[in-house]
Amino acid sequence: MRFGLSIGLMSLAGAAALAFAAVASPAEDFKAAYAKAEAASQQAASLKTQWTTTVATLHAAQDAAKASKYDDAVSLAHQAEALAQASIAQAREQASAWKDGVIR
Amino acid sequence: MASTIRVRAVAGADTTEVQSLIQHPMDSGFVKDAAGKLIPPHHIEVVRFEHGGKTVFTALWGPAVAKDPYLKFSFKGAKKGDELKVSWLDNEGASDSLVAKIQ
Amino acid sequence: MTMSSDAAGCARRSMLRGMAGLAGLGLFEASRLLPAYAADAPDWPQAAFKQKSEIDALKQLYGKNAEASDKVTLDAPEIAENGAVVPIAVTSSLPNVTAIAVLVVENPYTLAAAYQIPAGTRPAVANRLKMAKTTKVVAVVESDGKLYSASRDVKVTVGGCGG
Amino acid sequence: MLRKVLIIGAIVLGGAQVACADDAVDPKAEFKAFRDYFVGRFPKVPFDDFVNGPYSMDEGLRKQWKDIEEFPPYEFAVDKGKEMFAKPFANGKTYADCFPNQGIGIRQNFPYFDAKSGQVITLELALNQCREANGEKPLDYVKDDMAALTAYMAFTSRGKRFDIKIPDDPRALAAYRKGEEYFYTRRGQLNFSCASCHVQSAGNHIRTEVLAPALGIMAAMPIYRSEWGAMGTTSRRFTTCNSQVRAVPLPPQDELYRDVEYFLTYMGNGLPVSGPGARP
Repeated sequence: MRFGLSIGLMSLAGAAALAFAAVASPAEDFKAAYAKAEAASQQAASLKTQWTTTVATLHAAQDAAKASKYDDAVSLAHQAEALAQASIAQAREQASAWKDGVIR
Repeated sequence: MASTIRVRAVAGADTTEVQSLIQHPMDSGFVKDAAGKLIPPHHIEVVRFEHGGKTVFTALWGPAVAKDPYLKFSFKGAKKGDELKVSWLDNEGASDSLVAKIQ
Repeated sequence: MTMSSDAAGCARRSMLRGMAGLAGLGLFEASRLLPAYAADAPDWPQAAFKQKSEIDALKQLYGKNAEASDKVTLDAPEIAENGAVVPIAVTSSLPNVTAIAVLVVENPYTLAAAYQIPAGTRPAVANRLKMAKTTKVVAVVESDGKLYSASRDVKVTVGGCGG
Repeated sequence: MLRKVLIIGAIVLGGAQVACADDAVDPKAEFKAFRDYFVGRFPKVPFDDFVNGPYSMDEGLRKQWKDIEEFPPYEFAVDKGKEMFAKPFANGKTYADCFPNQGIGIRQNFPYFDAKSGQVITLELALNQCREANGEKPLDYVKDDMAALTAYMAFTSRGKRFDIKIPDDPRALAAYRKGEEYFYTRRGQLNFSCASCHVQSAGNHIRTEVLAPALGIMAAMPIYRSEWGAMGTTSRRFTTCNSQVRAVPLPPQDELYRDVEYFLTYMGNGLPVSGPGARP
């Protein structure tokens, strides 16, 4: 009985979470997208390959979220992540490619 | 305090060539600061050069004169060792003056 | 390297000393310096410096208009390296020159600088001006009471009015 | 925006090539190749004129520069630096006590590799180390006082030829190599290296500006830039170069920046000190 109740509560909670996700997901979506973008940005910074545009786009994403414009905020977070990933790819490629430019 | 004015006055055969540089922001009134606020106009309006008690050159400047303004002109009648007096006054009432020896 | 200097903000801080100095020089009326806030210099032609066209500025400054003359030489770069500092020089072979003015036609205010040339001073001046954009620069010389001018287009891509 | 990002990413990856360069560090050979490259590419520019950057490449700019040099705006900085240099610290010592030859006429020997700390010491770093050793607070690296001090020290060294040494010390060679790598590494969203502008595009116009050749580019530091309306140090130039290509700059005097300065100044060995300079 007790067991059954807790299962029942769990499924209730699950249903509530689903309902919450369906209704209030933009904020959660933003949080997730922003966390991914920030992680990529931090990796770029640690590789000393951070782009100013990544930083600016992250800020813009936060500002949009503060203004409750979650669609914009999520899209900006995705952009920031893409920028950070591109800068990381740049650093990886340049780790050896820089030698091609050396005057010899 | 050190002067805001630098002068080089060199006597030649016929004329004395004067060059001066004045330390002044010459804010035009059209530039914004870091916070996005317009920096009010702050510029020198009058620069006067005097030799032997007589004004030999007067500059009247608006806000379009460049920062740390430069001037070059030449005049007759001075010789090496003479004094040249330079003074300026800006739109906020600030001013400075200097007496330089002609070389 | 004639004098030494301790830079920034000198202009403001030298105010009091400068006022005393000017009173001594007798260059400006002391009464004009008494107000604690900004006051234009007594002989500064404020109206002329507020005009937006070449003709109006000259009218305010000299009460007349100028005619082009090859006896006025305007030395200005074809392309300014930076609109914030454009070296411009004016000379003239005209007789009895009493004034020289430099105008930057499409600056917010057209008149940039006006110089008074007493007898014994050569009709020549070099200065550095700010230019907001590509425009015509006009040099005006007053000779025997008449105005003569020369002009030149100066290309500016890095403006002197940006923040 | 996203599409643009991905395109840039594609360019970055697409541009990847298999590294085939020789990994041995040979500063002497690289120095000669670097110099020959610029001298060969700009045969009309007298060698010593490379220190004048864009003004060695364009007549119109050169005339404006000559006009400005008649009474250059950096004179205020030189005078201020001279005063600062002479003024004793609270403990009675002066900057002169920290440097060989009392700090006069020594700009051409900076930066140098310090065997004791195993680091590259630039003039800016040495000045702040001097201050701190004498109980004074370090100065901001990018402008004002630091620019004034370095302007004065460069001024007393004008005409002396750069003589940067790379001692036979693996740490010095590593610093040189890291500086070289930084110089040639593409960075920022614009995907530019220092070399993209100052080697490949040297002498080309960006709007009205002419890109200075990398050879001799350190000789005029510090500089009064009309664009800044003020003086700036080598630190300021490096950080603004980074921002211009949309890369987040390193902290001023970061080890990597000092290594770049070491590499670049070494490449200009034999050229005269021309600083402080005036630039657009």
